[in-house]
Amino acid sequence: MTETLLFVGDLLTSQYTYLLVAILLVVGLYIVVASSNLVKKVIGLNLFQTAIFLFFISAAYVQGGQSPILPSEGAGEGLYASPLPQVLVLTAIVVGVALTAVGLALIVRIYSEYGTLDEETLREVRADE
Amino acid sequence: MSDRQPNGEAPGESDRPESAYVESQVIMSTVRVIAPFSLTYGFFLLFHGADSPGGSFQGGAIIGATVLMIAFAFGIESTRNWLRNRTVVVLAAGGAAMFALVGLIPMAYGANFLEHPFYHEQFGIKTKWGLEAIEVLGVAPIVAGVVSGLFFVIAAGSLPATEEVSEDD
Amino acid sequence: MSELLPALLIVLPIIGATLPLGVGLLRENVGWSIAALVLSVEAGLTAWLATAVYGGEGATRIVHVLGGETFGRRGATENFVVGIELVADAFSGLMVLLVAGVALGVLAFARRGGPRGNAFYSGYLLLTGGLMGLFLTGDLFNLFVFLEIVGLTTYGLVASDRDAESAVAALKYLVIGTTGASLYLLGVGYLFLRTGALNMVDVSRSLAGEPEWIDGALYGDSLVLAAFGFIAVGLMTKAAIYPLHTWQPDAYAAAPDAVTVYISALVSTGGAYAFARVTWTVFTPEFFAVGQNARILELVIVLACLSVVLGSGLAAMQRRLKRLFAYSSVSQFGLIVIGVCVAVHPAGGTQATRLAVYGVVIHLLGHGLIKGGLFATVGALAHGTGARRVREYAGLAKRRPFLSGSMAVLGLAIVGVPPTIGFLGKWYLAVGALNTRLWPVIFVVFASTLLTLLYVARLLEKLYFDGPAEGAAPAAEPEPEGPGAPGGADGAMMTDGAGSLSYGMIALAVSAAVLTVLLGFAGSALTAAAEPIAQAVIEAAPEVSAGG
Amino acid sequence: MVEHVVDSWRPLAAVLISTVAIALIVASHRRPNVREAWSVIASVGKFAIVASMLPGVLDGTEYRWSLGMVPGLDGEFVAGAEFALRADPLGMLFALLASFLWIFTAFYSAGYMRGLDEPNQTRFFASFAASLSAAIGIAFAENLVTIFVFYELLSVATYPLVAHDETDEARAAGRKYLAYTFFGGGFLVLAGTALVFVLTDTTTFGATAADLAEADPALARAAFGLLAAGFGVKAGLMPLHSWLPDAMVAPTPVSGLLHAVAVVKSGAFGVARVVLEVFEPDLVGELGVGLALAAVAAFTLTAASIIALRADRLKRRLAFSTVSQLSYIVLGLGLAGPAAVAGSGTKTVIIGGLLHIPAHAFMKLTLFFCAGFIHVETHTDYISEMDGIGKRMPLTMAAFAVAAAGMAGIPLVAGFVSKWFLLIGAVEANQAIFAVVLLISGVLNIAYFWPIVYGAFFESHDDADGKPLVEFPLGGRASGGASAGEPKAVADGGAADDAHDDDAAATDEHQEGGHHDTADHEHAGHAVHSDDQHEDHDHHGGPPPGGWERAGWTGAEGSWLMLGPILAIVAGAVVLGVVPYQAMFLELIEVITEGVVG
Repeated sequence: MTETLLFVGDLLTSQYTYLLVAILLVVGLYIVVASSNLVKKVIGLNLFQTAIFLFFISAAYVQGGQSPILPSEGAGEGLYASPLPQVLVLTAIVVGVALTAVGLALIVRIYSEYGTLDEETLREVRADE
Repeated sequence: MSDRQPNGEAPGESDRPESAYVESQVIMSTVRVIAPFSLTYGFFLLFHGADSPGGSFQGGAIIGATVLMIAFAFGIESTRNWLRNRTVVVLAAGGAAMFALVGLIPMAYGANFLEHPFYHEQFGIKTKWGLEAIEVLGVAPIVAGVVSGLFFVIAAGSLPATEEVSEDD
Repeated sequence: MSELLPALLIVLPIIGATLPLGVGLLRENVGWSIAALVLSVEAGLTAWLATAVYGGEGATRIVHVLGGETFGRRGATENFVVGIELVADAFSGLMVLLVAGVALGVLAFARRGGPRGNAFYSGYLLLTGGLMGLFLTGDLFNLFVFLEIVGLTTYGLVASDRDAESAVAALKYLVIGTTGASLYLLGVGYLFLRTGALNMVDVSRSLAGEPEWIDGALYGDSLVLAAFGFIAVGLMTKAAIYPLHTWQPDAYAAAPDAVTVYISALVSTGGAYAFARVTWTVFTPEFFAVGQNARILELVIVLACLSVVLGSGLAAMQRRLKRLFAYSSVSQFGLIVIGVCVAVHPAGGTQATRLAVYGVVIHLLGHGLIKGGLFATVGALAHGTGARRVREYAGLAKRRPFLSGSMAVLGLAIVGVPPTIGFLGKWYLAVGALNTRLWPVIFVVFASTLLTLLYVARLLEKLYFDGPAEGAAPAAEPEPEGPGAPGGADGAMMTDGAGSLSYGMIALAVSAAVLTVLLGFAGSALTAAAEPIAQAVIEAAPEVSAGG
Repeated sequence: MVEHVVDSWRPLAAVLISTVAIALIVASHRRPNVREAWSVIASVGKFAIVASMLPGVLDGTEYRWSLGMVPGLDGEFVAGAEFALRADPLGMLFALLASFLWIFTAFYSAGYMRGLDEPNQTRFFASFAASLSAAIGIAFAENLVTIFVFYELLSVATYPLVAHDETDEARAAGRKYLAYTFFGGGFLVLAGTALVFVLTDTTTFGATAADLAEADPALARAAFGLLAAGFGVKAGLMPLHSWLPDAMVAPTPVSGLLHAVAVVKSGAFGVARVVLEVFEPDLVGELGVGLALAAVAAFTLTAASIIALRADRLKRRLAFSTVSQLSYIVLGLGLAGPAAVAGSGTKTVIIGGLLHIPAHAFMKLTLFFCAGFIHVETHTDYISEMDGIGKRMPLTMAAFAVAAAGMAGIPLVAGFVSKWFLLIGAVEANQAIFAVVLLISGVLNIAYFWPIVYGAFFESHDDADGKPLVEFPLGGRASGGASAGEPKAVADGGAADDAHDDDAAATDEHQEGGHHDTADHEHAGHAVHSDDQHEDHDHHGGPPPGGWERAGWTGAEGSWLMLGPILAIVAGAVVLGVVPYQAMFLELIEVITEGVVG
């Protein structure tokens, strides 16, 4: 019983970001699944992706590390946060932006054709066509 | 930069009756003030990406955002007339072509793709400039072009769907 | 010189993608010719790469490190790669050939039938570049980026014709596809957290506990287990395995015919290839031999078996052809995933692994070819006679003998009638499964012949033995439900569809059928090509070349 | 006799000659005469090639062709199995039979097709040629994988023939045919082949028995069960036989050559390969599966004969007779196991089983051709309408009588010789029970053939005595008011078919008159007594009002294009019965049994 307490304590004190990641993941996925409004689905998708970015960034955190940029002169010394996850997140953000853009473009096309953003009414409109 | 009347009264050459798009004075005046500064900030981020936080993606995004800001303030149509579809496409396509070009030149000489140290040995150009070329000529135009291009397409989306530019990410 | 090829194969289409947009400003409808030019050069490069890979005895592994030596393997960093490594080995060599061939073939189809416009062809070239990258990359995160590029351009292409039906399908595909890819990214994040490396070969060496800062193999580590779970779910969404397949029928049915041919042959194949590559090269059979890990594998096998059975069942119930073959893809990819899992299952010996690897490689290649050919035939028939539903196929054989003939040959190939490549794939999967003595899986693999027969026989009977008298003559007037019908896509196609059957379409369909039968006899060549992969999986020593 | 293998292209030529003919047939679809000529030339050519290999095979040389002989290919079709054809004695037996009988069938089907001017004749002849090339491929296959390749191709090639008429009934029969054959081939045989390959790493005939003996007996039995059941589907073993009677909806040349000779014999031939060369009799006896196979065959034997008694439609009765006669072959092969265990009688039992392949082929083909000829000339399909037909078609009915006698095992016709060996072999292998079963089935054969022959010659249409087994429902209750003697064939207006009470199969109603209505498919619960679907097409069966007019014995009864093959084949049956040794087949079978039992 004690080491679970320790684990939870440690989780809440130093690894709270991973907890936040888990929450954001679930919330994002829930929005994607549960919301019937198409735009909200895309928002949920964004939330889901942001959780993953947070996961990578919290993995890159180094206690007391500077930002991983070489000063123009002299070799950078001292501790610095690991650059690789940050670069990955940068690319992942670009991907996320692109996905959101395409999703919204499709939603605009759907709206201009069917006049609704709600999934249920959309299904009815398409069903009886 | 745009010599037209600020309230978006585009001259009659656009065939559709121009919806009198009048943005409130506050927004138009603030945008008129902020726009130049945000544009220069974008370029600052772009050029100083090598040794301070920032870089081509953020710089390009801010430049694109500035264009969007102007469009919100002065009407999408007028901004579209000012920023021809041609320039948006050239920005996006040209950026991608430049990125690939910079990457391919070393390959022409047998080195690997995007091998910047090669420039140093071959032409004496410091590897830094290879990176800068990628940043300034490649990624930033792509991002700026795509952000503003896509905005105009989506804005036009509510009208009969015109040519949809799938962004080159 | 040949190690530059992998990078060139990816960059060329991406540059090509910018040309239609650029040139498009000057002249209209120049997209097709640019695409044809770029893709023929691409096919040349692919052939050169294939000879480089399969030229010597046994496949040589061509490695290209992006960014040159500064990012390559160096003694200082435990021989780990810092940058992205593009790898053309026995497995990706074959798949790249498939991509180049299908890309050119679909162009022949799209000449008359497909969507026009420069944006379409720039998306088409971008998709080809993304697929090349997907098959050639040796880096887990890079695989995610290429998965997303392929996904993005596929959403764009699915929605590329002018009606809202395809926009809804594309959006559905986007939401499900992105969730899948993000889960895969999460899995890669877990692996990166635990092993500190992203290159597939380095991750598998770290998992095996090779570097000294990792004490003992990490196969029992909970992070690694979670990573496999996320990666498996993510990639099964991309390969449309049963519970996660719902996007595929809508996307295939709503997309224009040329796009359906392309994505049915390659995009899901990419997902399944990625699953096979990660399971074999990164997790290797050792991972599944430890403790309860085989249970995860059995869960994946159960899903795949469900996918085979229900895919065929759903396919047999469909009335529209494109949905029918979309569900058939779900079932066939179930078979492939079964093969992947059987190859690494602890119950099977080296013989099971070797045969299952052959089965997966050949069925991936064969299914891509057959399914592309089937959709080309369906598209050609739709353009020629306007028939898109099974009942409208009554008595078509007499009016379109060549297309019906190729439909028959390809249908029988997917069932697994012998002299075709479909039979080869199914034979090796079946014998591989038999070696593991997992009887329920064996039953499903053998029963898949009958299950596939359910919908193929129905089609053949309609084509050949159902007189046109009863079937509504579909040719002249569009479907009775009026143009705005849910078959909106067909409605749009219908008007310009009837009569615009080009020789390119017939040539594509017939050549796919002929190639399927010819490859049926090339069994030994295919297994020789797949032998190095099997060897690598058996020795669980990834084919790392000692040098940089 | 020394057995050495010669590499030669002839086996491949034998298979491919009719594939080439397909292209020519399709090319000349506008000129029927040329098209029929191609079929005949292909059949004669195929027989010539096969016969050219016969002398070599008789004195031990075997002609082998493999994919490896094609320059550039290394022959390995699938890991561990070559795509190879080998003309060994067993293969020669089946190939010789199929190609020889195809010659007559080519003529006969030309006459049949023109007699009824059927639609889609080009597709008919093309798929006919395709199924023959697949049959010869099965005969010459050298390993289980190659035989599976051709086994599947045979299913695919014969499907268009079954569904030829494009009526609902034909489509249903086609669907059933595909389901059964693909279940048998695609599922069972493939599973059996894969299991044998896993157990022994090779599938070549003759090379697998040693390893199978060491393999775990449960898996070996499973492999035998899968293969025997897989091939048993096409050999019409009882639980899997019901596609055969339904396939009778196909044109008669198809029912004749394919469903009496090529397709069903390929199933029996497959069982022979499995018993004699994959498992070899000693292992079959050891595993005890031989007895099981023989038991299934014995059951099929009797049950099919009993069902045949009740079938009123001639082709349906012949179909059930085929199901039962095929089980003679499977019985003979099954008994090889117990005989090997008992140490005596293996050779005679195998000779009996294998000889019945050609014997039954000749006889059954005659019977089917007679049925087809009657249908073409007088459009009668029902036995109750065939009383007194001997006057109208004397030669045909004479041939029918001779062949029927042979089927029952009466001496001087082929059937007797093979049944003789089977009886002796069964007793020698001290399995006397099976000899008794054979005798009973001989009696049953007479029971269902003699009424036809007797009715044809010794009765005229109006005073023919009733046929109790066919007309009265089992359980003896006479159906409402129909007096026993007077058959219902009213010439003019059609009697409305009364409501079929569902428990008993009521007297078969004959819809007369010109109106075309497909009989309602009466789905009687018990499949065994399913009533005949009387397909009335658009012309009525039965004799013309004044009874059959007399046609002399000189062959004025119909076109010689059909009568010729009938007489030739029945002559062959008699020759096979009178001088079996000179007629090649028995000599060939001796060579086979030498090779197997040694």
